[in-house]
Amino acid sequence: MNRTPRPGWLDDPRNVTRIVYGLYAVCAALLVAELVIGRKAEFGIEAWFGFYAVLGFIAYCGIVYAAKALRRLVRRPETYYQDQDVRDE
Amino acid sequence: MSDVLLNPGLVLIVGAAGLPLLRGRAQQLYLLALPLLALALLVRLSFGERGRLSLFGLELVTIRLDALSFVFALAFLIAAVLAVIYSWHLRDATQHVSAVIYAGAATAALLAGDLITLFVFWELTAVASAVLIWARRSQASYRAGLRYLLIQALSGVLLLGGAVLQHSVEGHIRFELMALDNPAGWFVLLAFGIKGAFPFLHNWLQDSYPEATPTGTVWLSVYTTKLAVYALARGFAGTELLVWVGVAMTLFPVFYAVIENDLRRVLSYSLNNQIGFMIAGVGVGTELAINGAAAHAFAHIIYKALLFMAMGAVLHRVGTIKASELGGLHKSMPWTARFCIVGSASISAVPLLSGFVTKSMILAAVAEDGRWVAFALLLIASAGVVDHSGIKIPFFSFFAHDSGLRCREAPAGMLLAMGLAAALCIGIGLYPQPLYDLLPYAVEYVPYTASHVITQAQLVLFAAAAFSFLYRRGLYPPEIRSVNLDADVVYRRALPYGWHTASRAVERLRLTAGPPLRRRAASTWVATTGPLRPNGRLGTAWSTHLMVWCIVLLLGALILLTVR
Amino acid sequence: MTAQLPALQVAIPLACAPLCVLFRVRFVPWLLFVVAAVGSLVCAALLAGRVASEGTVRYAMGDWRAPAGIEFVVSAFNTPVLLLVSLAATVTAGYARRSVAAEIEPRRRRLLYACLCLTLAGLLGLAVTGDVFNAFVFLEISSLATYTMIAMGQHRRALLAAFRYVVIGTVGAVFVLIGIGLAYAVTGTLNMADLAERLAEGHDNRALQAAVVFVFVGLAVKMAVFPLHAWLPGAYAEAPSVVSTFIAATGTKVAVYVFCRFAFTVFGAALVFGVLRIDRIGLALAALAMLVGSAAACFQQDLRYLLAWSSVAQIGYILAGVSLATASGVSAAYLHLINHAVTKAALFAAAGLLVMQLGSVRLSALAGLGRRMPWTFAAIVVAGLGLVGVPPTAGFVSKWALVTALVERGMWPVLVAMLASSLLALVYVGRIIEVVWFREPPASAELEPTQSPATPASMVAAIWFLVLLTVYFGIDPTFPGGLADAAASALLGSGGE
Amino acid sequence: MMTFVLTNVTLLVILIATAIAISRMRALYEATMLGALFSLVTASLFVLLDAVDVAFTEAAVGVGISTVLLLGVLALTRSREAVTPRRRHLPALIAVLLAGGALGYASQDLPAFGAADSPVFSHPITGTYLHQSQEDIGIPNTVTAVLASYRGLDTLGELVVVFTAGLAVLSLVGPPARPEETMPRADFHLADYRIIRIISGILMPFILLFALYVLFHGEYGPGGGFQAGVIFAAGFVLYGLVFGLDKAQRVVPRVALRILVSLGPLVFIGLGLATMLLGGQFLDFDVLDPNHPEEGQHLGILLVETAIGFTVAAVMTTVFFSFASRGVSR
Repeated sequence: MNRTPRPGWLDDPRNVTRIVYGLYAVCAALLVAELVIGRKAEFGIEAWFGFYAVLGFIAYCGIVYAAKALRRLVRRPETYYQDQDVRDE
Repeated sequence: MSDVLLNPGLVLIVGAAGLPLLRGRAQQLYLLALPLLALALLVRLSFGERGRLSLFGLELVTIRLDALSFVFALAFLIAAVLAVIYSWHLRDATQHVSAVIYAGAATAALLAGDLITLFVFWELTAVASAVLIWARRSQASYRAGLRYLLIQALSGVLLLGGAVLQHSVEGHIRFELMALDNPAGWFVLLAFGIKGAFPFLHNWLQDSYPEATPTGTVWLSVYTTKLAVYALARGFAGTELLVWVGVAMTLFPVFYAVIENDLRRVLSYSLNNQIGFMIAGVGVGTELAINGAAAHAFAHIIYKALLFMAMGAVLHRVGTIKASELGGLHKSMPWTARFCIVGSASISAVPLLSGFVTKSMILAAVAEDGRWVAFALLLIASAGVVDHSGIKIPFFSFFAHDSGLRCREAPAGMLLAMGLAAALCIGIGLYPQPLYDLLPYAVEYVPYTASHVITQAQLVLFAAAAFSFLYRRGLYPPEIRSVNLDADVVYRRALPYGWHTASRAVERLRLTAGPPLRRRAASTWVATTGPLRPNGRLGTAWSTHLMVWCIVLLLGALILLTVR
Repeated sequence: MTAQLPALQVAIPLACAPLCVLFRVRFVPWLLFVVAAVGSLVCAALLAGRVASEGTVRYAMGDWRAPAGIEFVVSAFNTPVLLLVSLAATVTAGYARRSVAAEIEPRRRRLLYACLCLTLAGLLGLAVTGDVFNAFVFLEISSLATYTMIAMGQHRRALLAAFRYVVIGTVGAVFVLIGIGLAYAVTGTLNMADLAERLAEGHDNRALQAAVVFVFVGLAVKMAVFPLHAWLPGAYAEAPSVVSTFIAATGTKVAVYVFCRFAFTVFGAALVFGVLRIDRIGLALAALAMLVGSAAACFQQDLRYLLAWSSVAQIGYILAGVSLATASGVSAAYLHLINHAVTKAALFAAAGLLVMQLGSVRLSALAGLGRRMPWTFAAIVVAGLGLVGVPPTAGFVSKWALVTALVERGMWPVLVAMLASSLLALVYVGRIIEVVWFREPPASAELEPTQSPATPASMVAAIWFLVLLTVYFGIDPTFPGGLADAAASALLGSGGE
Repeated sequence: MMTFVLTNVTLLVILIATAIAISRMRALYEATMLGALFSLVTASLFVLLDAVDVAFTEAAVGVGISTVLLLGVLALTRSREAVTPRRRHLPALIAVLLAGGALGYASQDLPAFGAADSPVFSHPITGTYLHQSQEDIGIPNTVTAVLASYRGLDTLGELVVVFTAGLAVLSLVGPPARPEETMPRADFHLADYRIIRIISGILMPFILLFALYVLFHGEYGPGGGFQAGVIFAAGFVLYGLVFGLDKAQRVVPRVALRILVSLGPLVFIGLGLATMLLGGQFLDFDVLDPNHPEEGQHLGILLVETAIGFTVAAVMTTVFFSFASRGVSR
């Protein structure tokens, strides 16, 4: 994927930054490729330029934020079920 | 009669009996030989029905081999070989025996041509796999295993009920496409739904898989749910309901996976979500969709096993699998990390890997069928897959901040199994045609079009970019030790809690009227089961007085009730 | 000589009993029991062959033609019982040598063997006789001998259990006798075939109806039908291992057969199930027995008590099949009777072996022993799965037959009770498995095997013979299924034989 | 007719009164004695019903030997019953009413007492037993004919029941103690009374002779093996009571008792097997004397009665000795 796990090399934060910027560059390249090569689409909205890119980004952020909200709802201490289990003994 | 024994599943089940007799190296070799033998038998077996038995006038077809069952059986047995290699280091005959029986039972269930045979092996998978959970020998795993076994047994009972109903309504017990216009179909669908982890029936999966042994989870991840996918594809292909069940299944586990701390539980949620894709495909039910579901199941078995193997290896070496305690392991376990990344990329459907060539078939089938809402929701779920399985699993275990944990690389057997699985992932991704040739229907689908590659790469990489963006801004939810409520809260907490609350309310009501009910509420369980306990009113040795009294009462009751 | 088989069937074990008392040499009483068991097995097998080829065999005692004399009747409905009882005796005989040597003090051994012979003779006589009063006499012989054997258990609790059984069993026997007396007063005859002929009419005779009720209640005690089951857990769990193995396989089962014989071929199904509707009561009690028995088994702390309570539930299954009074129901009951006898005998035999080696079968004492005694516990697990009804054990086959029979008559509540009971069975068998294989052995050294002798091969062989038989009957149920079907059609087909 | 009814009613009233008295009694010695009275009244009722054989058995067993055995047991335990909780009285009463009600309900449809057209009288086997037996077996007492020949298997069964009871006592209480193990006459000092000693000494031969008479006269009048065995046993019990267990054991040693206990069933079954070997059915006495079947029947019945007599006597004596030696041993 986007990083080679070579021990030591990743410990340097600058290298990590480099990887991240590399990732952004590849993303940009893909948008350019879509412009140049073009693609098929089945539904109306899907045909818009950069639909998949935007979907990927937005959906991801949406999921993460939704999950954060969910966490507020469902989070319990790790021992939540344990006392229950003990009592049933 | 004798061709009953040609069943590859039966080879495993019967062969497992020999395991406890062997020790050491001989046991290992025998263990490896069993799935290979079954594989050879499966490949040499021609399509058709055989192994007919007659039981109380019921016609059983114990082996029905056709394209659909063949592709699943092949995947099951390949996975069995991998899992055996993976557990090469293990010296625990109990686990080996139950794992092999489990694999054999699942394979035999695939081949079942009637509901009774299916039920028999359906229950056998449940019992054998429960042992894999118990084999971890902790209190938590014991309780989780018990819950697992109960719900699996319930599934079996429902299936049996469906079989009986079908026999009484339609007069046969063949397992073929079923209709939902009679109760038999609903019973069977519910049975399959439990094993397939439908929403609200799913919780046994996330509850039990993380409690199994490191190797046991690998076995578990392969069989139970995929058996359900197969059964649904066989019995309920094209059922509209399943499309929406599938879509729901792809979506809701995603959120849980983001905030879950136990990485094997993350994988369990991810497993649930992947099953959703397959079930949606089954629900669409076109040739392309069924092909997609089968192909995706095949690929999924391998990369999901690979991911569980990697996490199992970490658990084996480090002793914990909580994301909040891991990190930086790529220095200690470089090969495990690499294989894990291959698996993660596969499940995220990165081009050139197996997920890419199979999942897209399902999406294409959904789109072709004109279901754009489902299509959009599945795309969103795909972005979620990138998060929890594609990034979260490898990132928090092998990278992220260095937790300071240092350990040895995984044992050779584990590495070999992971390597083989990774090679299969890459092989299928690069050269999908052999897999396509195995599928139930002729395949015209071409995965590698420029359009497809670009769109999929955009989806995946922009999702990854979003992750790096959020993570570096500190917006990504941190890993926290916690338990997250799921549907299991209903039976693990809400029901008992509701009971306590309700009884406390009643107590408050009656506080003025009589003695406090609080103690009674607390000891309700004791009170209801008390009479049954060895010293309880019913369970104790009755006095002769009471016994004689019972006889005479029965006599009197009978005279009054019956004689006229 | 083959003409004399029905008499020899009972005479051989009966003659062995007094001989057991006479001889002092150590192994002779055991040898006599072996002779009795094997002899009766041979007789039963030959008789079964004759019945299959020639139909019903009748034997007039003392050459007095019935109804003046007593006759023995061997037909399809009792050959399964004869085979079962004598087979159980033969396996028990193999098992007995070492087990008795370990559990019973030398002075009492020959008495125990004599009582085993007497029980065997009594049960066989009960199965083979065609005369109602003679049936009562054999019932007394088998019951008395059983009480005596139970009292020989290792603990003082055994005395109490035996005493309880004596009291309740005697009341049951008296009820049977009252029923027989009433039937005699109404008809003037004691011969079963003759009775059936004379009872075909006049169903509204109140004395006759009371006779049916008395016989049913009396036999319900011997069958251990809930709520008359209370003698059973103590009796099975406290008796010497040989005894619990033998009577768990045979005692209640023969009582069920006797009930079938009385209901279908003496009083007639039209009276018992048509006019009196004993079937409804039977089904209700059966459903209760299934639920209560299994639920109580879940809470037991002692393996043998657990098994005994499970027997209470299993009797419920059998009674449910009989109470349906259809061919498929009775056939299923017979099948379950055979299968459960084999399974439960295996379990009690295994428990006996554990008692001998460990001194106790409290579940807490068994923790983590699965690895140390794999063969014994593997047998318990396989047979336990048979109790649950997991395929491919015999339990599955007969439960399936029972389910089919219940569905046929539309008895949904009983079906639900049965499925619930099976789930509970899964729980109690699961408890055994969990304790034995997945718990750490207790740390204290005092729970080590008392003198950890080598496991006696004869006992293990007997246990595994029964276990493999369970599995075999599960895979290929043609033999017991054929017997059961023939028995059901013999009972229902001709009405009065 | 009137006197007959009156007698019956009176006896029944006595019977019920005795039963109620027993159920309310806490002192067990007294209850035992009243139990004997109960048996005696029952025996009288049997006589009135013309069932003389049954009456004889009831008198010998119920009044005689079982009372002695109960007393022997009481010597080993406390002689007062623990008090039953009062709340149990009501359920017990309901139970009795239910069972009695069931029987009473059933008796409504039973044939009238002594009716000539009742099924039992009109059934052909009654005729067979009453008339045909004179030709087949040729002994005047049809009860003995039915008992020993027509339904010989039942009698064998009953003998085995007695034998099993003996085994039960042997296994529970243990065999009688050896004479040297018993403490000399700790409780039994009746021999100090000269009158008792001499009278019982004189009585002994007569008791045994009477037992033999009952045994061999069974074919012609009331009596037979069971009654004779009990009378034998009564003789030994009396001897043991008066002269002490050790002396009694010198008369009938333990080994002899053990052999005699098993001898009866063995002879009976052996006789059945012998008839089989001679070509007949099991217990078919005709074949014992092929030329004269009735002679064969006589012989068979005699052997059977003797076997019964010996075993019953031996079992009863063993039971008494076992209980009694529990009291005096150690």
